[in-house]
Amino acid sequence: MKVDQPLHRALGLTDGELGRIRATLGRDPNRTELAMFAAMWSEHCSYKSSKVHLRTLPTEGPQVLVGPGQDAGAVDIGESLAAVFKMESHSHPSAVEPYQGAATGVGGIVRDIVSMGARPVALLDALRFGPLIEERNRVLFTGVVAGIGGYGNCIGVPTVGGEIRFAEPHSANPTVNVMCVGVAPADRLMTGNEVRVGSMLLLIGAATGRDGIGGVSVLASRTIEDQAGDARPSVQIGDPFAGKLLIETCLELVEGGLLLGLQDLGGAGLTCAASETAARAGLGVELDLDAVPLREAGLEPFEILTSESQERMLAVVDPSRLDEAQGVCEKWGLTSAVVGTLVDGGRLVVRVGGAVVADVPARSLVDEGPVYERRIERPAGRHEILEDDPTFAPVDTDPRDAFLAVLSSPNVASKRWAFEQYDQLVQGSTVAPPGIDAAVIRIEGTLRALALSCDGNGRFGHLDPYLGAAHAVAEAARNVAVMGATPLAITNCMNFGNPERPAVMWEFAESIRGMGDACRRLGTPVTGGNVSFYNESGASAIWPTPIVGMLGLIEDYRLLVRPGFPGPGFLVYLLGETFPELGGSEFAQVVLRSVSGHPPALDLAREASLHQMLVEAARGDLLASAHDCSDGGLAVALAESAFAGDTGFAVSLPGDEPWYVALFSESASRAVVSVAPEKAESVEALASAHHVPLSRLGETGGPGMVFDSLLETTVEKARSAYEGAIPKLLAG
Amino acid sequence: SAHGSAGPGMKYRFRVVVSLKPGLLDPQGKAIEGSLPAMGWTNASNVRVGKYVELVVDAETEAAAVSQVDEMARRLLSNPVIESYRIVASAPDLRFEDVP
Amino acid sequence: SAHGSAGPGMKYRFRVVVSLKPGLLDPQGKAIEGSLPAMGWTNASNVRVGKYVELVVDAETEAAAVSQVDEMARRLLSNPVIESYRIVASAPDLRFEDVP
Amino acid sequence: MSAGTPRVGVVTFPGSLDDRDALRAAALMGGDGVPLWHADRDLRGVDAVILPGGFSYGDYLRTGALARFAPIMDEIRAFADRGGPVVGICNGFQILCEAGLLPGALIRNRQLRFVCRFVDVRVETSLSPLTEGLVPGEVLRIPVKHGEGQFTAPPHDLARIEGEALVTFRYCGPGGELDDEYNVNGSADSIAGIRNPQGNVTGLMPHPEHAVDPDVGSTGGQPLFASLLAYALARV
Ligand SMILES: Nc1ncnc2c1ncn2[C@@H]1O[C@H](COP(=O)(O)OP(=O)(O)O)[C@@H](O)[C@H]1O
Ligand SMILES: [Mg+2]
Repeated sequence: MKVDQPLHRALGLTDGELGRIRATLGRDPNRTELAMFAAMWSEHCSYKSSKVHLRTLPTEGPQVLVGPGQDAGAVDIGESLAAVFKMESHSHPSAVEPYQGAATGVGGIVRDIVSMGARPVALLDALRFGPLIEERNRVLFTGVVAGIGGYGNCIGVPTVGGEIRFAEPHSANPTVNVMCVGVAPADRLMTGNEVRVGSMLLLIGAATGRDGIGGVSVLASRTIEDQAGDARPSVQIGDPFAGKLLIETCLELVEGGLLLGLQDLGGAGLTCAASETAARAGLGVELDLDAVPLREAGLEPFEILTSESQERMLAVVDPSRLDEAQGVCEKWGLTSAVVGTLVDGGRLVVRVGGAVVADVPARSLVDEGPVYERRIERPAGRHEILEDDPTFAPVDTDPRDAFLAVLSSPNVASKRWAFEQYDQLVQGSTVAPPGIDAAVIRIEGTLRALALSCDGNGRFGHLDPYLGAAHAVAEAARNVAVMGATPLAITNCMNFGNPERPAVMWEFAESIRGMGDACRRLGTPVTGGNVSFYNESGASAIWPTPIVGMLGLIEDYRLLVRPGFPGPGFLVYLLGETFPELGGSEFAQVVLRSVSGHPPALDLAREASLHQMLVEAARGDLLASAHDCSDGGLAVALAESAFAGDTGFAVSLPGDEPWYVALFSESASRAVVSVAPEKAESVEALASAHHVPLSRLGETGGPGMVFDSLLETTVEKARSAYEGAIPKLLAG
Repeated sequence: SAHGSAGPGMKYRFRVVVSLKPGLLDPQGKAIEGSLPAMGWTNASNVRVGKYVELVVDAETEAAAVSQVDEMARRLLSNPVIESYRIVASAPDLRFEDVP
Repeated sequence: SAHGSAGPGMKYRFRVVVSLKPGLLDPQGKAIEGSLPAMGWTNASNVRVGKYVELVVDAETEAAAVSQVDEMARRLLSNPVIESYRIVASAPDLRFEDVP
Repeated sequence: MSAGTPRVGVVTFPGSLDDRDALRAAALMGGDGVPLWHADRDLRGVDAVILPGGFSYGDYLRTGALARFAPIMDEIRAFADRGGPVVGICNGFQILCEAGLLPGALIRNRQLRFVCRFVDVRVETSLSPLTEGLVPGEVLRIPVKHGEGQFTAPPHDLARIEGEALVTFRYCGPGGELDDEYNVNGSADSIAGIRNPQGNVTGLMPHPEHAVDPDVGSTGGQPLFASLLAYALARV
């Protein structure tokens, strides 16, 4: 950061924004106030560049209990229970310090869930890195995975799913998105609407230090230059042990009915938590910084106010319950201190030694931040990329080589190396652990279960941001539907470059449009999410990376359908149709070395009826296995079902497309199912009732993978390619 | 590599201490400190936990050995973003026991 | 506790080094050693990784402080089954930087 | 509490994670799960004690190093001295070693990575609260999930552990065969669990409490809990 520029600019505020602050206050802000506005009006906290687009997303539905705006969204999952879920990015810190960056990302998203009064029951992580052939990318990948495990494993929340993709544009800027899911009685969700005048603000947990000072405005709203230097002061160390104690403390406080409200301290720290609490209640708040427990002496007021020290929560307590509440904190060995009181009048007044150091309207920080209609411009040269479609390129590769090459491509290959480092089992509810389409978590004391999936397709998004985002929603929904779950709602994380560049803003707007259309048509409203801009270094931005976190519901988890072929003698069907669509496919990249052309088309009506059919088939116990057909196409879907069930197959390819289209086209709205012969008729009837095209491919059984006369290999051989790829790359 | 080709020189023993930069939270130190009173130690404070690495380097001159260990400490043993390191060099073949 | 009642005495700073007993396998040391050649260092060996703890003890005499830290190191900071410890005591208020 | 229902205490330390799971498993297998709190000095009249998995005190400094100083550990030591059955699972195993109730120690996995995986373990002796009813050689499928589960001990201790047949479980292949490829964390002699010479205290890295309910994995933990309940009952 340059020293010669005015303070407000150094803090990331534009001259125009400073003018706004002057107008609001009717005077010049002092340093402390300026820092508070800078933190709250940063892109990270104010969504000033994305707001106008996010508004267009569908957010309503009978299942939605809490939509965007709260710390996390919540949906009704029956039996008067709510599922609370949210996804967040921690890419910038992770690029600087992979282990701690990822670890603190987990800590942060977990506290978002806890602040709704819900017990975290599952974590998922969606990751993007540059190719593993480069050493730095290996360091980032191994560090991030270790960090996610290091925190998640230590707090007793199972990490049950996620996805990992590798692409050059992420070499300089890895993407680290973490999703957390929690469960709470629907009538006990902490939405803070009981907060009233006289309520006390109880700061619980870690002492406040100089952590992430300016982190919000420096780390999240500025592009990271290659030398980590600039960002250093803002890197934080996670303390998962304190995090675990904080979870148990807060849940005991909530269950004991001791709280009126609960807020986590994330971006903009105490300033954000206090002003949001006040603004939501239409009240003001008096903060006393002398009461804030400090980790080190000599913190300035603005540091205490914007510190992002981890493992802290702000509880709103009625004075009559204060002693009880602090007793619970003590039981768990956590410090707690009353740092403020809710008052009439709507102002946020901060005192040190009795003297006022800041006095601003709470709403001005929270709701009156700037909103920008950034310029949008479709980048040039897109026409050429789209027209250069690999679907019609000549292919001279041997089918078997192509098959093994796609299976061992890091994007397709097994991610076991990563998810084996995560505790998938703690809490005893993991019905379906990582490794298949969606993770399934049963709800204690019921037969219900949640199906969870994270999806995003970088190449599709790169070629067509609208389609890319729509496909992400469709695939995520398909991933839960194949297991028999009804897609309920999504959270998301929108990872993009610099929004001040019209081309990036175009990608963002298109992605939001695609996500919105898909969510409307598939009946999965958006209950919350997170936007991460400035993911670029120099001129190179990441591919548009909208990540979708899907939540699906299964009424009876005993009817869950798994992707593995259960044994010999089952009929194998392809649901849906395969079109000549190799644009942006894994095959095109791995075998034809091309990332161009049109991504597969997406007919949302077809997609929706496929999901309905799959869910109905599961309810009727008609399917022996089901697996969605996406990355790597039909060939990979068949292979993964064979691996999961340790059972081979013999199939012949449908249609009269060339073999590489039939095997590797990534046409949407497809699934591979296996069916017991006696149930074949019912399945075929159900398919036609839903107008889902269906073709019989062959039978399960034997140690081989046989695509009629075209290619043949064994489950063992294919499995070693699939399982061995990433460990081999990491061995360097 | 250049280092590799450093013929059969002297053996130099080193100790490197890697610790979190001041100001950064040290969860381990904090947890230890928090549990000391229960064990009857109420008079201990400022507990910080770091890493300690011993190694032997084969080089022609002590200067060469030191500069190599410095590079190793910076690139491999520590993460400069959050940690700082200190090298305790010791004369050829000196036994560690002789160094405080 | 006895220690607690040690009135407002002197502050003594200590460093304790905890390392695996010789002969015991050190997975971290082994891993570091394994990764050295790839980074171009073929002349480093005998890599062992240990722990390093800094703390301040409040006591009336240095002897009292030392004997307390010794007890802490034995009972808490190290696991006698597999580890040994060494105390680096330093005079009152001496800054760590002054100790090698 | 019916006379025939053994009370199985499960201790919650700050940072314990699988305590709820152990309580659930004990109940599912026909016992009474009794929550115990680290700061208490009261075992609430339980017939058996489980130190559960997790990251007590974050596993900072060393796994189990801080937990062993908890007040309830004095009671557990006394309970063990009276011959009461004490079982340490994962972090509980690490705590028992730190407390000196079991020999040896557990260090970082050989691969230096946390590992969560279903593994096969071979029963080595029936002289422990977990294996009384079982036949040595029996193979059980149970998950492990730990970053510091590599069992180690100085040579003479290890010789004694083997000599006195204190090994209760070893990592093995599906057929019970021992091979380095099945040694999930590089433990000495593929040791997955051990007991004390008296045979009433035992610890293991695998998680039997996560292997009792077929809906969420394997059932390899059932015989171990059955054995523990019978063992406890016999001493009520
Ligand atoms: N980072 C990760 N963390 C946990 N599980 C992961 C991760 N990456 C991939 N997985 C798991 O591996 C399996 C395959 O992932 P993916 O290829 O994205 O599946 P799909 O193509 O069906 O969406 C899924 O079960 C997923 O949950
Ligand atoms: Mg996916």
